Order: sequence, then structure tokens, then C-alpha cells
Amino acid sequence: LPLEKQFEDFRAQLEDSVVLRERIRAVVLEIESTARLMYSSLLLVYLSRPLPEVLDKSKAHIGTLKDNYSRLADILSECPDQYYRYHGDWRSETQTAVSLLAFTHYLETGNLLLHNEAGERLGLNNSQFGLDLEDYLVGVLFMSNELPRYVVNQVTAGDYDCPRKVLKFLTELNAAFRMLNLRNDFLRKKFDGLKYDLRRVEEVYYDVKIRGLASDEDSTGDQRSKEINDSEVVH
Amino acid sequence: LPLEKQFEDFRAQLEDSVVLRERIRAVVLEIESTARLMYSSLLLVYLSRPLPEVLDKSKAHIGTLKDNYSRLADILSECPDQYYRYHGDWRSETQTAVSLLAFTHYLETGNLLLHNEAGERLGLNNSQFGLDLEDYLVGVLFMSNELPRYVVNQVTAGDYDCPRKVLKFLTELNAAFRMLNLRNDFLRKKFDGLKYDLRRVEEVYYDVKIRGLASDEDSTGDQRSKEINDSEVVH
Amino acid sequence: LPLEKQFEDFRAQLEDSVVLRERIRAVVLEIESTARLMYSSLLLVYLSRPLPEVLDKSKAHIGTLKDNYSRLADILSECPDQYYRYHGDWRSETQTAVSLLAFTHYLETGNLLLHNEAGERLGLNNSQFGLDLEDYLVGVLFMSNELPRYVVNQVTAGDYDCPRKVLKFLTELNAAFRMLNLRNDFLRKKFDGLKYDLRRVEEVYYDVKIRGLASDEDSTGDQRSKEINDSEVVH
Amino acid sequence: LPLEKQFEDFRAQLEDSVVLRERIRAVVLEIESTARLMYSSLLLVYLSRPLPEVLDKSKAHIGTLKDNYSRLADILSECPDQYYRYHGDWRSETQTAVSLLAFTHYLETGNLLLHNEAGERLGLNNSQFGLDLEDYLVGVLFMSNELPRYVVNQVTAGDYDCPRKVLKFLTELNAAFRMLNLRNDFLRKKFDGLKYDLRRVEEVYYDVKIRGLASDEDSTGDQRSKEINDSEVVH
Amino acid sequence: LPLEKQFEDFRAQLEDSVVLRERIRAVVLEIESTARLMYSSLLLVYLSRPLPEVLDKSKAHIGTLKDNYSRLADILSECPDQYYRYHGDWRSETQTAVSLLAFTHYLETGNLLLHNEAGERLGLNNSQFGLDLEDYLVGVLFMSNELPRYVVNQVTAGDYDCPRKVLKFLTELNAAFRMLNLRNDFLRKKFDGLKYDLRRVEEVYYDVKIRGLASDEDSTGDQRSKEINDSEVVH
Amino acid sequence: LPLEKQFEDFRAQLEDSVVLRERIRAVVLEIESTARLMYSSLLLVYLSRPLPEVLDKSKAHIGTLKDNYSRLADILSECPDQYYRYHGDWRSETQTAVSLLAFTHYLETGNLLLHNEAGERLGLNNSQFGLDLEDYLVGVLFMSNELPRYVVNQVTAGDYDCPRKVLKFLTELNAAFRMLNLRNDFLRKKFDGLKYDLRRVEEVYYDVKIRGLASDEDSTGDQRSKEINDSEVVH
Amino acid sequence: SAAKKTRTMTTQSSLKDAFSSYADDLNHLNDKREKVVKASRDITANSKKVIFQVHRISKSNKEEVLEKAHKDLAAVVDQYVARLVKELRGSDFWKLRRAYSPGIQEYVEAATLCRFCKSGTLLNLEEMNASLSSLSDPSHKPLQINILDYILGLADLTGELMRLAIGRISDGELEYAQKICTFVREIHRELTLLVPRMDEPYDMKTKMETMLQSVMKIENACFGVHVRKSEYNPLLGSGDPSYPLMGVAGGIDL
Amino acid sequence: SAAKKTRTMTTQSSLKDAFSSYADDLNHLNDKREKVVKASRDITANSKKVIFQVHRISKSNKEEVLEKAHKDLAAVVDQYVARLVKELRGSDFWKLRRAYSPGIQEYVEAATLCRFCKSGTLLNLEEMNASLSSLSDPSHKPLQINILDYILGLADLTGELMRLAIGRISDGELEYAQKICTFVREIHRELTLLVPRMDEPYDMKTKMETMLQSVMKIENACFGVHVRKSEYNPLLGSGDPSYPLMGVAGGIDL
Ligand SMILES: [Mn+2]
Ligand SMILES: [Mn+2]
Repeated sequence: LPLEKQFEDFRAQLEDSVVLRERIRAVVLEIESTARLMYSSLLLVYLSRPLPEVLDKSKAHIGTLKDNYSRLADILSECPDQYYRYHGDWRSETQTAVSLLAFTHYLETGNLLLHNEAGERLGLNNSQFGLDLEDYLVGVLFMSNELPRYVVNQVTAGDYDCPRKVLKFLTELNAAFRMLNLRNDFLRKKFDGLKYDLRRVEEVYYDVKIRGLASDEDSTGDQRSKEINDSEVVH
Repeated sequence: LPLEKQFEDFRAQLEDSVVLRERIRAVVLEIESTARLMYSSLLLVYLSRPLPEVLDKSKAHIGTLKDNYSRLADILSECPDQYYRYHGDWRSETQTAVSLLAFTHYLETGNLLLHNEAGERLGLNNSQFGLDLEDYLVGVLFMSNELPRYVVNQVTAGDYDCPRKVLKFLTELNAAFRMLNLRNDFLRKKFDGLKYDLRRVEEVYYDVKIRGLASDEDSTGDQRSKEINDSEVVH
Repeated sequence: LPLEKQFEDFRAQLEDSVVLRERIRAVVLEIESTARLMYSSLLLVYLSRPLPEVLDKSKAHIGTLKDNYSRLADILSECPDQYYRYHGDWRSETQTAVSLLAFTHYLETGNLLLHNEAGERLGLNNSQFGLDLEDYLVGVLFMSNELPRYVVNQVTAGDYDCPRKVLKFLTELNAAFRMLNLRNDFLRKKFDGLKYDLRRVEEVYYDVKIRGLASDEDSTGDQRSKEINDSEVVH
Repeated sequence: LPLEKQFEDFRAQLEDSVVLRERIRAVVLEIESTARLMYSSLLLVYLSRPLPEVLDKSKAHIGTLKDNYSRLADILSECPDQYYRYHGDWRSETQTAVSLLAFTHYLETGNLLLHNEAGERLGLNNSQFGLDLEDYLVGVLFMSNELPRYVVNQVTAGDYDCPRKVLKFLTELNAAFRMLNLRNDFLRKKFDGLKYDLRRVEEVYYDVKIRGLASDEDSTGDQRSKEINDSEVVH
Repeated sequence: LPLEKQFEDFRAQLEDSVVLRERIRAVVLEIESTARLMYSSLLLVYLSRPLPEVLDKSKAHIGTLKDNYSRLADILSECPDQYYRYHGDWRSETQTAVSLLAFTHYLETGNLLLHNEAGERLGLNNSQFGLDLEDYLVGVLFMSNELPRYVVNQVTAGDYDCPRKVLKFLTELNAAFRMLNLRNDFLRKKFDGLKYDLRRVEEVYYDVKIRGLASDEDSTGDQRSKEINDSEVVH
Repeated sequence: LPLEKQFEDFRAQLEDSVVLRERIRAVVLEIESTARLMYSSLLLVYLSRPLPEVLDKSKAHIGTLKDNYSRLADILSECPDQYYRYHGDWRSETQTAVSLLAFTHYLETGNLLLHNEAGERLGLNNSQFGLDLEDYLVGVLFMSNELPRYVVNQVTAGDYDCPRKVLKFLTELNAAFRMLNLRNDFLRKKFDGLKYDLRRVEEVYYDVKIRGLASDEDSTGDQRSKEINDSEVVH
Repeated sequence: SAAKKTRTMTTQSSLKDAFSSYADDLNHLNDKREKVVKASRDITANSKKVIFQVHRISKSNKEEVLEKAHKDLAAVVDQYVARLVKELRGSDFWKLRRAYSPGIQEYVEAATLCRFCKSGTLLNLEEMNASLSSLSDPSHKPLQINILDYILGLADLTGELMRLAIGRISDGELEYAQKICTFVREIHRELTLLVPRMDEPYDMKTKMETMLQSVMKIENACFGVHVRKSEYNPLLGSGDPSYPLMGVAGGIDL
Repeated sequence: SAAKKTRTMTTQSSLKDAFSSYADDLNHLNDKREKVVKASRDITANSKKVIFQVHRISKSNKEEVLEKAHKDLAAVVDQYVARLVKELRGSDFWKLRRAYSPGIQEYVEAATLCRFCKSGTLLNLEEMNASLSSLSDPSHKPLQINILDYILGLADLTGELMRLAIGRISDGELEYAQKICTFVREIHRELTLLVPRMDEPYDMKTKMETMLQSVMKIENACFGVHVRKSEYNPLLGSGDPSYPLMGVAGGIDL
């Protein structure tokens, strides 16, 4: 009876897929939980904890994240070529994880965490199980949403140099994103939000500058312009 | 400037993906259009046109469908391992195509079109670009939604033997599906619909039987039971 | 002061447009009210009133409708070429009006009210102020939604021949609509609904037929098939 | 068969309309893309790049825009009198384009780009294919949304005279818009936003003034009052 | 740090609840699976398998169900008085289980399985972990939805006495349900469905009766009418 | 035919209500237009026009407003006791009108326009057609939203005494509003805004004070503090 | 500036007094609204019970059942509507309408259902309001159910009539079902004309769609009975247009 | 078949008895739910009044205002929560949770707000529950506010604290505002970790977003104060880090 035979087969296949999904779900729940702890550590930056302590606490979770992703990779290695079949199951958690890594990295270095660096940190840089580009970009934009809050609180804590630096960073980031030709999708919508982050930081910088509180080393305007210059102009 | 360099790269990648998607979209529109014509052909069966004629007209479109899918496969062969990344773009059209093939096959043979047969007809049975199992199953259930209508119209046209045959087919199909352990998703929801198709066909069979219109050859009940018996009982 | 001068101008233009819109609104409210009365007259068909009386009452409103549209045309003749600018303001009321005219026409003649006939009845058949094609088609589909109810009640009232006739009509209509290549919009969605109307009427016809209540003159199946034949097959 | 004949006709008409829309869509995508590049050029003004350079870069795109609109006009000339039927398809892109032209013009001249000037620049000033008045007005308001950001960044960069000038401009613009009797629609909503732009610029001007940073040439208050005087009082 | 301490506590408590929920979920999945198998067994009745065999197969699952519920009770005994906190997690599966038990019971005895009987069968009749009354009632109505299908298939298979019995049963059940004051909720909606089940069974009964197929063995009818009268009596 | 008769009646009554509403709408449009002109007059205060002139221009509209409301009262006197049935139709315009009256009054007297005074000015103080208390309160809060802007512009124009006076006024107003128990509605949301208005005015006050720009004429300050204490006292 | 100071002081205290009185007014209104909402909930719950009571009707117990329903309905009026009237006393009916409208609509549904079952007619708004006029003490204006709540209640009534009709068919009362069908069709037709004139036409449009579904459910049930009847009459060899088959107590010996 | 008949009769009457008892149970449950809903509405309304009372606080009337707030809060417990406890008596707290949860959440909001204003600390769930244990008569289990309602109430508390903070800044109580800011940040941070463990994480997510908005409103206000202070201190030619400028009664002679 071919019909019965065939469905016998289907049962096995679907069962496998269900089991796989359950296993993925378990790991994703852990990723979510780790990310939440990491976010909670980063929030200490607003509670007047010294930056090194905050970074230590935050970076302590990166190892766990990497372990989580390595388990995810193991699971998916059983079904080669199906990365994108299950991608939706861990997508949003990965975007969050990237945003936390990128914020930590920014706090530490003042630079953007690059795609391959993010992949490395999560153990996602082999060709079979990599960090999806759009997920990385969304994660970066999630991070930029946090920066206006950061700037405001830094100034309140007496760090008057912060707005200038963040403004420079966001301006570069904005210019970089403008190079991309985004479709009308989630990524595009998130990018439109970057404009508001930038505007808010400009306002904070203005508030500091007009009161003569900004440090004087720069003439940031010019500098900001110079740096952006090329990338902006090209196309 | 690593940031700029990186985004230069991103631009290229995203551009490629947009172009690919546009190409996929073009083929999918053709699949949809072919399916629409094939459905029009099949509709003739409700108008009591001779079956061979209907089948001829319907099967004439299968070649076109296969061509369409072969073009789709060519496009996707350029980005190996990303089948499931773009799968959502042709998913629902493929389910419709399967349902049309399966209906045609049922009309011709009284049997269910098997997974590999469906894949073959669409040229989707190589390992790189296959017919997704769930799409096949959804397609089969789409077809079963059509059967009550078929039965009603056949009886109206005086074919009193049809309900018994379709009932037997749907009963088997139902038993087969009951073997599967479905998740709470679209497929499951569609399967729940099968119950109503079955019920409706039972009602029509009842109408015919109680009025003494059904042919007497069988003792369908027993037979139906016997056939189902094993598959139903096993698990 | 060119700015001031310019806005002086704008004020006049916008004022004109506001006034125009208010005038359109007044007429559209009357169209809606007339259509509602006409629908209410048609509902008498379910309250066992003789068909001629129902038709008389219904057709009594057509003159009013035509007057309404003639006033609308007068208003729009003041701003040539802007028909489609304000089209949205009377669109849905016109679709309803068409559906009522088409139902009345079907009750009277058993045929479909054609596009130009509908335009004529509403005085909308000059080239400046015509009946938009999509509005006509939506109106026709609105009418088809009413037919299952009509068939059910006709049978209850003892008219066993009605299902066959309506089925034939809807089958033709369905075949005709299948010729169109509809975009994925409101019209397409409405057309998808036609399938359910057709199915419901098939069921009613079945209920009558299986009980031997249908009149015997025909062998509708064949006939239905023959009529549809050509149009269905062409593409 | 009048029904079949009629639908044959319909098919042709709808097909034409679909094709037209696809062609419009292609041009509109290009308008959007050109506008995006032009906006990128204008953004350099926030980076304190020399104004002439910014204006040059920005104005370089106007020719492309004009070409785009000329192609749009060609397409629409094939279906005379249906401008407003398809108007919605390019509406929002045109508003953006106007806002960019108006911002460029303001930066260059300190004046408002007038309706006919805007139309000219886009090649939209013939009577068949003009620049819709409401689109123009919305575009102007889009531009005014950009001005507070401009002022904040100019002050940060040390240009303390900018707030006074922009305030004067926005005050005039506000007075001009107050002359219009707007309906409760998108335009009205956008106009309500102008109030907030004005308020923000007043705040910046205040910040500069109270700190003695504003240049002293004026006695802006009076002047501002005098200029507005008449237009404000008349009605 | 009392605040931190308190939240530490909350986290632990909520974590316990999450763990509990996962454990509940595991059991509920088994209940669902058992119910599915039991339903498969009961489906054999539509295939005219001998009743004793069907009942045996079906009742074989009751023990498993009871075990499942006993495990559920064990889990919930760890958090006394929180039955209704987690009730939503097994609610719908319990309604299904009740419906299967009630159908089995009806097939065996021709009577309704009462609330306490159902609770007993599932081991749900102690005061700590009981069978929610509304779940029981919904389960009963689920069962009644199955009866028209049962009747139709029984008649098709030649059991002409079945409609009379089921009709009597459903009439009583309907009278019983009418004693309840329901809120406008799911239960009431389900109860509305009972009326349609009743009507369908009546129709089959008269189909059989009018054709002289029903056996004449008793005159329960009159009695039934009498009995109903009592149950109808208002309380 | 009592049913038809009753509905005939209803139709007449509802028609009356529709007509009434249209008449109300006409008056409300005029109220809106008058309010717009009055607001335009008041805007002159931001342009440093002499206060008496501004007040004259503004108060010139009060008579018109009163006339408008008297016409509204006439209309509503035809349907006694239905004030609140139609209240929603003029609610928001009345709130605006109150805010303009209150602003004018504040500019003239430095005091808050009380509920009964506002009612009087609009001719709304008879018991049949009064000024709804919540509308009055919302109107007052609308006015308070305008005060920060007023203060900023006054200081810019060199009136350094204004912040102190407005601050005193808003402080009292805030204390007064805190006596109310509000629901979680629009009024409460507006009241939340008052806190921000107050803060903004304080900021300006201190800007002026710290720079020694404020005049020293009285020592109302201490008094203010004392007065506030009383009003804060709980009741 | 002593004069000025005095004026300021006066103003300020009048501000305080004024807001103190505003506070009292708002508190009073909110308390009243809260009480009205509670009274409305009671009316809803008890009207619903009356409706369930009506659905206990059968061919043989009609008088009994309806008598109890009428008694219960009278109790709703005497107890709960009376309390609403008391809570509303002296205040503006329209101002608090939103607070009591759901209860009144449900009461309209129950009252009109009872009347239809008893006499097959529509209970008029005037009759309803007349029956309520005795509730309030003569010094106050009596509560008048407004036309909007009446019509909205009527729209819901059709749902209950649909349930009743399906039940009556099962009970063999085909003519009764047919009568309900005609009644509901008439109400549907009449309400169609009122929709755009309602204060909130949008809500009414939604109700009209539900109502049309109800009408069609009754029509489909009547259709089912009819085709069966038409099949049986020939089978029975009888031209008798009566239809004694349906209905448990319908004369066929079971 | 006499035996059979008898059995049938028995069954049938047992069916009637059973449903008659089901009917009683359902009626009883619905009545109780209705009463609980009403009690909950009263708790909500009166807790809201307590919250408004707290917002009447100012630098100089703190004790007075809070004393009254505490008295009012006690009255909410004694009168309205007590009635809820009475209505719930003997029934399952979780089963009727939906009916009383809004009221309890608002009560949590009011009680924790009072405590914070009085002592700057978070009122614990245990303390709250301890204070409620006296309400019920000893034969019944006392009402225990569950952890979910407590947390949901806490989430709303942050909105009130935001209002409080803005007001305190206007009153010159900068340190108080700063303290609120820290407190709210801590609550936000702690709740962040709880979200996925809540019974209905989705609702909580919405509340978290509102809460973050509230936190940022306070932070922005503190930022505004800070930059102004930093500008003035040099202007005043003083290195004094204290900030005597803000606040109406803050020492500057008006
Ligand atoms: Mn109802
Ligand atoms: Mn709150």
C-alpha cells in the first residue's frame, strides 16, 4: 500500500523536524535568557557603576552566548542546507544578542563591532552556520536606539565629552547605512529610526555646547564633516 | 576605514539579494498564472464534461509548470544552501500547483498522487531543489477541500456511484493523515478541515443511499472498515 | 510679496476644492439614502410580495438615482479632468447602486446587467463622467452575494426551478470573471467570494435535485457545460 | 453572447491598466532613488561643509528628477484625463522631491520656493501634468520639519545668526499657512506640526539671545512683528 | 539590599512557575496524544466495526488518560491552591478528553456521562484537583457535535434504529442544558450548536421513518414526550 | 401595522436628529473659524506687539463667539435635556475657545479665568446649556501649554519680568489642579503636561535670574511661597 | 502695591475655592458614574436570566415558562432598573448614557423577547417607557429609554429570535418558526433604513451584519424543513399541505 | 423491556437532577464573580484617590499629605479590600483572579507609592500580604496578593513615580528626584529579568515599554537640571557643588 507506506515515511520526517524544532527552541530560550542577563548587566551603566565593572559583568556572558550558539550549530549540522528553514526560530534573539555585543564593544572601544567580529564572538563565522547579514544590521540599529539614553545620562554624570563622540559615531553609522539600498522591510523601518537617535544626540550636544560645557579640543563640526566626507559623497 | 569598507561589501550583498528576489518573483507570477489556467480547465469537471477531455486540458499545463520550476531551480542554483531563505516566496503557489496535480491524478486514477510523483511532475525531485514535504501535504489537503464540491455536482449530474468512491478515498486519506504528529501550525489547521470534507461526503453518500440511488455492488461500510483497519489500529 | 500673494491664491483654490467636496458629499449622501430605500424595496422579495410589485417599487428609485448622478456630473463638469481626483468620494456608494440595479435586472430578466446598461441607468455613459469599470465589476460581485439567499427563499416558497437558473447564471458569471487577470486588490478579494456563492447554490440545487423536486425539462448539467464551454476553454 | 463579449473587453482594459501601473512604478522607484541621493547631499549641510559645495551637489540631482517626471508625463499622456486616477502612485515621492527642492532653495536664497517654481524645476508646470497644490504644500511642510535640526547644528557649529533668520522665515511661513482654510486631513495634520518647528526655533533663538551670542544688528522682535503684521491681521 | 533581595526571590518563584509549566506542558502533550489515539479508535464506529470491539479499543485508553491526569495532579499538588492559575494550560485538552469519554459512555450505555462520573474516570474528583464544571459541559457539547455524523453513518450502514435513540438522547440533553444560565461565552456558543445537531438528527430520523425503515419495537416515543415535558418544567 | 408604524416614527425621530446635527455642525464650523481668528490675534503677542492692541484684537472676537454659542443654545433648546447627546459634536472646539478666553484673560489680569466667568463670556451659564466642567479644565490646560512659548518670546524681546509672573501663576494653577481627583483620561494626560510647562518656565526664570536680568521690584517671592503652602494644604 | 497684593490674595483664594468646588463636582460625578455602572451590570445579568428562561419554552409548557419569565422581568424592573433610576436621579440621562447603556440594551432585548413570545408583536418603546414611569418619584423626570438604546437592543433581539426559531422547528412548531422568520425579516428590513441616522452608525453596521446572519440561519432552517416536507408529501401519498412530521410531539407515534 | 424502561427513567431523572445542580453551581459562580468585579472596581477607584492624594505632596506639607494618604489607604483596605475578601470567601483565588486583578493591581500601585514617599523603600509583597491577613475571619485562608498582580502593580507604579519626580524637581527637591530616578531604574532593571517568566509575558512587555519611557522622562529632566546647574555655577563664580537655584522655596529671594 503505497499511500500507507508513504505516510509512514512522512511521520518519521515530520517527527524529526518536530524534535529538531524542540531542541532549537530549548537553546533559543537560553540565548534569550543569557541576553536578558547581559542587558541587565549593561543597565548598570546607568546606575553609576564604574565602566570597567559594567564591561566585566557584561562580557562575562559572551562565553555563554557562544556556547549557546555552538549548541545551535551542532543541532543544525544534522540537517545541512536547512539553516534558513529554521532561521526564523532564532532570528530575533540573535538580533538582540548582536545589539548587546555591539553596545558593549562601543562602550569599550568607541568603535562599531564589525560583522565578522560579531560572528566571531558568537562563534558564527563559519560558512555553514554564519551570522545573517540582515540580523547583524538590525542588531546594530537596536544598539543605536540605546545611545541617546546613554548620552543623556553620561552628561548628567558630568561627562561632557560624550555627546561629541557619540554624535561622531552615529553620524558615521548613518552615512554608512545610507550607502545601502534597503527594501521596504523591517530593516528599512529600523534604519528610519536611526534618524531620530541622531537628532536627539545632536540636541544633547547642542545643550552642552551652547552652555560652554563641551570640552574644547575639537572643532568637531569640521572634523565630523571631514571624516564622513568621502563615504557620503561617493554615490 | 573598516566600517566603510564593510558597508561597501554589504551594499553588494544586499543588492544581489534584491535582484535575486525580483527574478524569483517573475517566475512565481508565471507559476501562478499557469496554475490559474489549469484550475480553469479542471473546473470543467463540474460542468459534466467528459472526463478524458477535462484531463487532457488540465494535463496540458503540467509541462509549463515544470518549465517554470526548472527556471526557478536555475536561479536558486546560483545561491546554494539558500533554498529555505527564499522558500516563502514561492511556497503558496507551489501548494496550489500540487493541489491541481493531485486533483487531476485523482480524477484519472482514483488514487493519491504521491510525494515523489508530485515532485517528478514539477521537476522538483533532486536533492538540491526538492518539493518541501509540508508544501506537498498542504497541497493534498487543498485538493481534498475540492472533493465535496465534486461529489455534489456529480450526484446532481446523475453519477450516484461517485460518493462511495470519494468517501473511500477520503477515509483512507484521513487515516493516513492521522498517522502524522502535526504541530500546531497551518498544516494542522488544514488537516482539521479535512474532517469537514469527509463529513460532507458522508452526508451525500447517505442521501444517495437512503433514497436507494447508490449502486449495490458493494457493502462499502465493511469494505471501508477493512481497508482502514490496519493503518488505523497500528499506533 | 510673492509669498503672500501666492498663498492668497492657494486660499482661493483650496476653498474651491473644499466647497466642491461639500457639494459632492451632499449628493453622495442622497445616493446612499436612495440606494438604501431601493435595497429595502428589494428585500420585499423575501417577504412574499409578488415579483412585479417588488420590481415596481425597486425601479421607482432608479429615476432618483439617475437624478442624483446627473447632479454629481454637473458638479464635476466644473472641474474637467478631475473625475478621478474625487472618485473616492462616491466610489463605494456607486458600487452599491450598481449591485441593486443588477439584482433588479436579474430578477426581471434573468440576465446580467451589462456595463453600458448600468451606466445608462445611472446616466453615467458619457465619456466625461462614466461608470468606472472596477466599480461596475465590484457591484456585480456584490449582487452575486445576494443570490444564495434568494435561491434558498425561492425554494422555500415552492419555486424549484430557481436553483438551476441561478446556478447557470453564476456559472457563466464565474467563467466570465475568470477571463480577467485581476490584481491582488479589493476586486480580486471580492471575486474569490464568488466561489462560495456558487458553491452554496450548487448545494441548494443538489438538495432539490436529489429529492426529485427539480423540474425535469433540462439536463442542466450538459446544458450548463455547453454554454460555458467556449468561454472557459479559450485560454 | 454579450456577456462574454463584454468581459473580453474588460480583460483588455484591465490589462492595459496593469501594464500602465507597472510602468509608473518603475519611474517612481527611480524618483525615490534620486530623491534619496539628493537628501544625502543635503545632509552635508549638517556637517558644516561649505554651503556652495552642498548646493552644487544637491542641485546636480534636479536634472535627473526632471527627466524622471518627464518620463512619467509621457506615460500619462497615453491616458488623458486620468492623472488623478494614478496620482496616488507617485504622490508621496513627489512630496519628498518638493521638500528637497524647497530646502535647497531656502539654503541658497533664504526664500520659499514658490509653487510654480517647484513645478518648473520638476517640469510639472503644464496644464495636463502639473504639480498638485496639496502635494506642493505638504512638501513645503516636510521641509519646515527639517529646519529645527538645521538651526541646532548651525548653532553648534558657531553660526549664531542662523536662528534669527530661520525664525523669521518660519514665522512668515506660518502666517502664510494660517491664511489657508484647511480640511481635516493629512495637510492639516502636517501644518499642525509646523507649530512645533516654530516653537523649537524660538527656543534656540532664545538660547542664543539670553547668552548674548546673537548678533546685534536687528531688533528682530519688532521687525518680525512688522513683517507679519498685515498678513496676520487681514482676516 | 532589600529591593534586590526581594526580586531575587521573585525570580526564583517565577522560575519555579516556569519549570512547573514546562512539566505541565509535557503531560498535556501526552494527554493530547492519548486523546488522539482514543479518537482514532472511536472513529472505527463510523466504519461499522462491531461496537464491542470499538468500545474495547477506546476504553483501553482510559487508563492511560487517568495516569496522565494523576501525574498532572502530582505536579499541581506541589503548589496547592494554584489549580486555576495553570488551568488554561490543559483546559482544551481536558474538554476533548471528556468528549471522548462521554461518547464512549453513550455508545455503551445510551446515557450521558455525568460530571462526577467523568471526574472519576479521569481521577479528577478530589476536591483539590477536580474537573472544572464548564470544561465538562463543553466536553459534553463536543460529543453532541459528533452524534449527527454517527447517526448518518449508522443509517448508511443499515442501522435504522439508531436515529430514534440518538434523537431521544439529544432531546433530553437539550432540555437539560436549557436549565443552565450561561454567560455570553464559548460555552453558550457551543450550546447554540447543540440545536443544530438535534435538528440534523431529527431530519435523519424522519428520513428513516418516512421510508418505513425504522423498527417499530417500542413506543418509547410517547414516553419520551412525557418525559421531556417533566424535564422542561421550570425550576 | 404597528411594527411598520413604529419604525416610521423612529425614522422621523432619527431624521430630526440628523438634521439637528447638521445644524449644530454648521455652528461649530463657525466657532472653529472664530477661534482660529482669535488665535491669530493672540499670536501677535509673540511678535512683541503692544499688549493693549493684542487684547483689543483678541477680545473683538468674544462677542462673535458668544453669538455662536447663543445660536447653538437655540438649536439645543428644541430638544431639551439632550445637551449631552450632542455634546461630543462641539466639545473640542469649546475647549479651544476656553483656552483662548483664558489666555486673553491671563494677559489682561494675570489671573485665571474661572469656570463661571468662562461660561459667562460664552453665554453658557444657564442651567440648560452650561459649560461642561471637564471641557473648561481641558481648555485651561491648553492655555497653560501656550505659556512656556509666551515666556520664551517675551524674554527674547527683552521683557525679563515675565518669567517670574508666569511662574507664580503656573505654580498656583498646578497646586489648584492637584486638588482634583481625575480619571485616567484625556484630562489627566493634559494635566501631566502642566508639570512640563511649569518646569520650562522655571528654567527660563532661572536663566534670567542668574544673569541678573530680572527686575527686583517686589519680593512677591516669599509671599508666593507662603501662599502656595496654604493652597497645598490638604482638603 | 498694597492694593495689588490684596487683589492677588483675593484672586488666589478664589482660585482655591473654585478648584475646591470643581473637585467636589468631579468626585460627585465619578461616584455617581460608578454606581450607575454597577446598576447597569445587575440589569444585564438579570435580563440575561430572563432570556434564558424564555428559551426553556416548549410546545407544552409555554404558559408556565412565559409566566415565570414575565415575573422575572418584572423583578428586573422593580429591583434593578429601579435602582438605576434612583442612582441617576437628578442627573442628566444622556451624560451618563455610556455607563448604563449596556444594561438597558439587554433589558430591551429581554422585554421585547418576552412580548414577542407572548403575543407575537413588537413591544413598543412608548409602552416600555410608560411601564418605567412609575419607578421614579414624581418630583423627578422618569427614566426614558432612548431611541438609540431601544434600537440597539432590538438588533440583539434578532439573535435570540434565531435561537428560538431553531428550537421551535425541532419542537415541530413550524408555523411559529415561520412567524419568527417573517418578524425578524421585517425588523431587519426596517433597521436597514435607520442605520445611517443612528448616532454611531458604525456600531450599528456591525450589528446589521450579525443580524443578517441570524436571518439567514432561520431561512436556511426553514428551507431544510420545506424541501424535506416536499419530498415526504408525495412519499406519503398525500396532498395534504399540513406537515405533521416534524416535531417530537408531532403526532407520529414513536 | 420494563427493566430497560426503568433504567432509562432513572437515568433521565438523574440527568435532570445533575443539571439542576450544575445550574445552581453556575449561578452561584456567576453571582460571586459579579460581586467580586464590583468590589474590585471600588478598590480601583479609591486607590486612585490615594494616588492623587500623594501627588499633592510638596516640600512643606509632606507629613500632612502622607498621613492623610496613609489613612485613606488604610480605609481602602478596611472597607473595600475587606469586602473583596468577604466576597471571595471560600472560593478559589486564582479562579476569579481576572475579576479582581485590576483592583488589586491599583491597590499595589497606591500602597507601594505611599511607602516609597514615606521611607524611600519598596513595600514588600510579604508585608502587604501580612497586613491583609487580619481581614479574613480565621476559619478561611486569607487573601494573598499573588506575585503576578504585585509585579504588574509595580510596573504601573513607575508611571506615578515619574510624575512625582517631575513635580519634585519643580519644587527644588533635586536629590529626591535623583533618588526616585535611581529607584525606578532599579525596578526597571529587575523587572527586565522577570518578563519572560510572567504568566502572560506579552502584557508585561507592553508595560516594560511604558516603564522605559517613564525612566527616560525622569532622566531627561535630571539632565536638564544638571546642564543648567553646570552653566550657572561658573556664572555664580562659585565652586560650590550644591545647587540652590532650583525650587521655588530654594533660598533665592524672589
Ligand atoms: Mn443576546
Ligand atoms: Mn497609575
